[in-house]
Amino acid sequence: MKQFLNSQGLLTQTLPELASPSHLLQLYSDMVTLQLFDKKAINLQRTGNMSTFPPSHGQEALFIGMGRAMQATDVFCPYYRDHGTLMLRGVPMQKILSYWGGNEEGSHFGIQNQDMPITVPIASQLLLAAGVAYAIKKRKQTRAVVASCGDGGTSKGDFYESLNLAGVWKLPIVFVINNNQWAISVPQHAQTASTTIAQKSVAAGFEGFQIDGNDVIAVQYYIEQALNKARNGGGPTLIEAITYRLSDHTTADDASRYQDPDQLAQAWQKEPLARLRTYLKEKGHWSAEQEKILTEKNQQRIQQAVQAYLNQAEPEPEDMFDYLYETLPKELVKQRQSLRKTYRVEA
Amino acid sequence: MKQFLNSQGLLTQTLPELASPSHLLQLYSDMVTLQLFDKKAINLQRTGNMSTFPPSHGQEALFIGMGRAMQATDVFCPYYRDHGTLMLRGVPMQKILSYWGGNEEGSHFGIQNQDMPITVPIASQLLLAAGVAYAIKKRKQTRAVVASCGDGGTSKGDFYESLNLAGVWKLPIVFVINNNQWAISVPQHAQTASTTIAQKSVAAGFEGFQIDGNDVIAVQYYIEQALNKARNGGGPTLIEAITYRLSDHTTADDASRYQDPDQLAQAWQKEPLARLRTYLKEKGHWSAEQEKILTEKNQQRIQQAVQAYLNQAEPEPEDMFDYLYETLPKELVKQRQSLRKTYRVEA
Amino acid sequence: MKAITLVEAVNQALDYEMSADESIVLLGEDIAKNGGVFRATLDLFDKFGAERVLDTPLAESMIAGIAIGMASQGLKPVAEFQFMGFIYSAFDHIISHASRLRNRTRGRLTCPVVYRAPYGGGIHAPEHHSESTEALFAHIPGLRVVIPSSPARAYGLLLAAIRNPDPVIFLEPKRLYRLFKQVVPNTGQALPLDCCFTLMPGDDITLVTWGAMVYETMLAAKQLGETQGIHCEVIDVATIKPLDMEMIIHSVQKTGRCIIIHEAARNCGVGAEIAANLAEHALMSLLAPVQRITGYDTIMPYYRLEKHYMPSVNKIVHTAQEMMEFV
Amino acid sequence: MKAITLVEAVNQALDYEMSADESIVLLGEDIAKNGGVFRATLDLFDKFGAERVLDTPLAESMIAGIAIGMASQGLKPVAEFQFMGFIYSAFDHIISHASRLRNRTRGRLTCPVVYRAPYGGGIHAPEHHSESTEALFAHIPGLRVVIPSSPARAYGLLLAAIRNPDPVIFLEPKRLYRLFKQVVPNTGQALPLDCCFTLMPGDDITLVTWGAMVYETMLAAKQLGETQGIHCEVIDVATIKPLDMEMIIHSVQKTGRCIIIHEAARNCGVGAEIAANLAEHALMSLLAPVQRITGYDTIMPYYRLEKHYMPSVNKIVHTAQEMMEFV
Ligand SMILES: Cc1ncc(C[n+]2csc(CCOP(=O)(O)OP(=O)(O)O)c2C)c(N)n1
Ligand SMILES: Cc1ncc(C[n+]2csc(CCOP(=O)(O)OP(=O)(O)O)c2C)c(N)n1
Ligand SMILES: [Mg+2]
Ligand SMILES: [Mg+2]
Repeated sequence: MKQFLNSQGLLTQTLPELASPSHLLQLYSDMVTLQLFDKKAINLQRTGNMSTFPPSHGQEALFIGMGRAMQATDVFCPYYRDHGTLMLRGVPMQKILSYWGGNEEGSHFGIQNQDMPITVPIASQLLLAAGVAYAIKKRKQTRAVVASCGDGGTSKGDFYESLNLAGVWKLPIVFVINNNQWAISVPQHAQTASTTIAQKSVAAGFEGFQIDGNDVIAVQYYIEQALNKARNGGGPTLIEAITYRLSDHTTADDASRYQDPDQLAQAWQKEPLARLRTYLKEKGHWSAEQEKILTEKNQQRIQQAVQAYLNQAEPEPEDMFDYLYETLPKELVKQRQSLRKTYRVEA
Repeated sequence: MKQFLNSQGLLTQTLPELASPSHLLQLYSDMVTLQLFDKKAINLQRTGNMSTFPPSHGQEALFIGMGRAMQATDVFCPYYRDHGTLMLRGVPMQKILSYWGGNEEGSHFGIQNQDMPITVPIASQLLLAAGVAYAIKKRKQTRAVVASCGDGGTSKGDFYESLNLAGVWKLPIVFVINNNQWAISVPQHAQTASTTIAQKSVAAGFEGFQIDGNDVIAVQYYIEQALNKARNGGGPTLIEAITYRLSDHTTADDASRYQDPDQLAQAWQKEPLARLRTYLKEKGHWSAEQEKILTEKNQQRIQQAVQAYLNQAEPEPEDMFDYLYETLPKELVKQRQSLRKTYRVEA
Repeated sequence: MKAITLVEAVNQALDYEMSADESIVLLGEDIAKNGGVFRATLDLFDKFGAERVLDTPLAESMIAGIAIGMASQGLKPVAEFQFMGFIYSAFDHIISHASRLRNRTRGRLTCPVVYRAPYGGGIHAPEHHSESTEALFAHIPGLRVVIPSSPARAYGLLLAAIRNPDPVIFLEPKRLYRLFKQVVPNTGQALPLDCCFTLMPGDDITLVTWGAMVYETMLAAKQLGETQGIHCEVIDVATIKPLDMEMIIHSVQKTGRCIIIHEAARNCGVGAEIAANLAEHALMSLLAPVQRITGYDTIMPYYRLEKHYMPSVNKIVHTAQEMMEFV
Repeated sequence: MKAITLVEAVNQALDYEMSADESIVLLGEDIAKNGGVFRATLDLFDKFGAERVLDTPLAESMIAGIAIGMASQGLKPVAEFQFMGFIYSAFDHIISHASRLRNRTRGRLTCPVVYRAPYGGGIHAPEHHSESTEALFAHIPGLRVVIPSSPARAYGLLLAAIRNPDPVIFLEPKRLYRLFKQVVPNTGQALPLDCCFTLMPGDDITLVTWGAMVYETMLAAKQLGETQGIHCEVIDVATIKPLDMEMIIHSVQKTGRCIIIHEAARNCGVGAEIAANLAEHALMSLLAPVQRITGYDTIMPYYRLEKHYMPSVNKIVHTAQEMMEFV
């Protein structure tokens, strides 16, 4: 398992160039933002202002490192837990809230962006991603694709079909698996007998390896490496990031039904923020005072997004027709009118 | 690549116990039968008495060795090219002809048998097979499943999903891949970048290996070994049998459109019957005279099956209703009557 | 006896039949320790053990396919798809194998599988969690499609589905999972799989519906009866395939009017089949054109708009009134 | 100019449009060197090269999924499924993504994909090679479904499908691939994707059909006209989704009678949607109940019996006669 910073906040190999103090502060700050955002989102759910939400807790290093590893022109194909990365891709917090708040505006992203929207059917994004990668390759662009997926998702045929194609077409793509040990209530050892997920790339004939997904430096560094390789014609890489889901699967789940509390307590020891904080403090780059300022700044930013989310107008009912086709077929024009009428009558 | 008998008919390791002279003669005879059967079937197709047929040429050793490796109580989940094995499972030739001759009676098999029918959608049989294997395991029976598939089929998600489940549930199943180098016109290297198909089992955490699929002894021996392991709780095995499709994909195909004649000529050097014949002759177990008798005996047997096939009554139109449900829903009873009426009117 | 919810009735039926029949196995995602994301399989893992209540790896094609293999060996698998929206990758196995195994082998092998899935909208779920595409299965020969709309019918129809020797798609309207309770005696009494249920008799209009829309339809029928003296006959189709057209035609011959209400998209929905049958077999009884009140031919919107997508009580009432005025 | 077959017309359209538009790529199994198992892509690999004519690994879910990814980047993929019977494992991608990408992202990303597949029976093919399940796609919002029935319409509709910025399911009746020829000028002229084609005018009965059944329907219509003076109006629906009901209703208002003919199974087939629409919008014009002549609700049998499964000229003629006698 590749790693720079272990759970005690100690280096296990020389830091890479990217790990300047200012950049480490940035990564730390990103993780704090994500953690605070998630707490707020859970809160919105508990107070009836959002329906379901999949928290990032315990996986912040992965989501942030992955986001920072990508270039703007790369293409991200996320899974539903990847909003931390999407935020670094430029998607406003308000849009993330809109998405989980039941509004397609959230998938529009509100910015010019070729990233895929969140893809709910597990592992299906990996095939979309392979198609994107082919388009990039065909046009001889120096861009690459990051395709993200959970450990449970590696049991789906789409995972393998995508890996296999990426191998044989030598596609510019990096598969990043968030192995957070659980697929809802199903532990990783009940998903597969393969010792690692990384070794699944053997079936597709290309490189795969494990990284410490709680070490944000390792995450950024190794995904960057793999992206460079991909952009330069070196083909695909499978990266298994070892994390732990330090929360319920989503707000609709109750992990205490199936999770051993000891295992959870142990996993907390490896939590990603603490180790970087320890390291930064150790090196004199971080103080309680700074933490407080950072938290406050974030709280403000998040609060603004939440307000914007809560204040935003409800979508128009006709919206469900207006993006279905470029040109709405005439039968649907009639249905749209009828919806309008019903809506008026009922309003 | 595991092997006993190489393409020159020379031993490359000590023969296993099963390879008694009488058994080798049996295997040889089985292969001759299959080869002659296939020629006849192609002939039936050319003369308009059958619609499509997928020949076994170049893969006789695999189909026969696989059939001889299984015990009667095992379950076979074939793919569409596996009629050679099905014949050894007890399915009469006439039924094979019926199947390719467009009559469901061919899938009934005409015998009491739990083997799956031929499964046309590629690789789907592998999941059916895993389910069969689970039933066997749950009931603690000492039986095992052979699930067969082509090289092209290993690109389908179903292949991987089945392997993955077999690994994690430790199912009593042997996956046998007929790597005949082609999926219709698509060569194996265009299917996958993995050096071998055998290594794909790494993704599922269990053993996989290559055998010489043109060496009928190796085929029977290693599949037997894997079946024994499976029956005794040792879990799944993936066996990649290296063969070559020495024919068109089916009678509907024209391999000269895409195949290099040199490659084909080379492959003929490794053909499975010649090497065993050479070996048997060398050892004094075989003569031209015996070959003649064998051929004649087979021709007779095949001719009988063909006659029975040609003479058999056409299925009744209502048959299409009669096995749909255990109890035909009343709406379908009406449709069945209407079919009967139409049939009478048109006849 | 305690009244139970629809999802509890599903659980009760599974429990009853698993106790009675050793060959039943359950499989799906998160159905064991977790008891299913809707708790339909609650406690069954503890009661029947890991060999009969199987958490599978996350793969729907696999779930569908292995269930068929199990069934061919005489087990009776009841497979859960976590949501109907995730059933599509299992289509190949359902269409190509489950529905065909008996026919293909002329009865040598059979496929007594039940595929369960929570279906329909209205619970503010994320995208893909509110599908109602029962029409896709209704088009496939060899399948049965069953949709209960009350705890009692969930219990009786699920028992029937499990006992039926052919594959059954069993769709559970998740909006009704906990909406109301009924006393459901745990007697093991199954309901028939080939007839509709008349929930309310009436002479003026036949309202034909199924799934969660039974709820709105009953409210509308009551309102129409009480406030306007329009007496609706409400039919819960329940067994979508095979379709019991006889009962529907019989009712429409009496009332002369028919409204079909379903949540699924209109185009090529099951409502079309019912209306087509009426046009063929009850044309001369019709006093007004057959109406369909359905979901729009749009993608089920994210949840902010789902209430606008689904047929409402108002719309049923309004359409019924218009129909009574048609001359 | 040389007359060409339907499959040659498909090839001609692909060739024309690939020459005109760099962004088109073809993908599928055996479509490159081999030119497709029906030769629909013959010579295109030689002409346009390996980057634009792609033999994929054998995986239909993959073919469907990568096409969407390509399309999101502005390519225009035309993906071939070797036979419609192998499309089911691609359903998830077609239903969950292709049909929804535009809507889900409010137009930020679009999905200009054409999914081609040979469809229908009648060529004595093995099991799973004779499917006609167009109704499944017709039920899915966000898709278009197109079925040509002549070389000229194959050419013009395929051009339109490729140029259309939304996903199109393009089903080619394989029984017609080489059944007859037509002169099809290679002018790049597309046909509209939202209207039916009236192939024969008539006053007595409207015959509504599509795909290979157009062939039998035209034979029946000619026979009815010539031998019994029954004048049929024959409509080739061609664009199954969106359905041009206006033209059909218009015709039925004139004739007062309608027979719908399709090869697919009856229950929840596209014929049901058409009949339901007639029951809603043309009830008062109907002089006789709408009839459907369809495949049975059975699995398409192995080829010995396929002729008994499919609607015949006789059956159309017979039904039309009965309908004329209905009072
Ligand atoms: C195809 C499909 N099947 C089932 C689901 C329901 N589901 C949502 S999340 C989940 C578990 C996924 O686990 P994993 O891939 O490990 O990701 P994680 O949630 O742990 O990040 C399941 C089964 C789904 N979204 N898609
Ligand atoms: C799911 C599916 N897709 C496509 C086909 C059409 N098809 C029939 S055989 C074949 C090639 C199979 O190659 P392989 O698995 O290597 O087996 P082989 O024929 O070489 O023995 C294809 C694409 C099919 N039967 N099923
Ligand atoms: Mg996980
Ligand atoms: Mg092959």
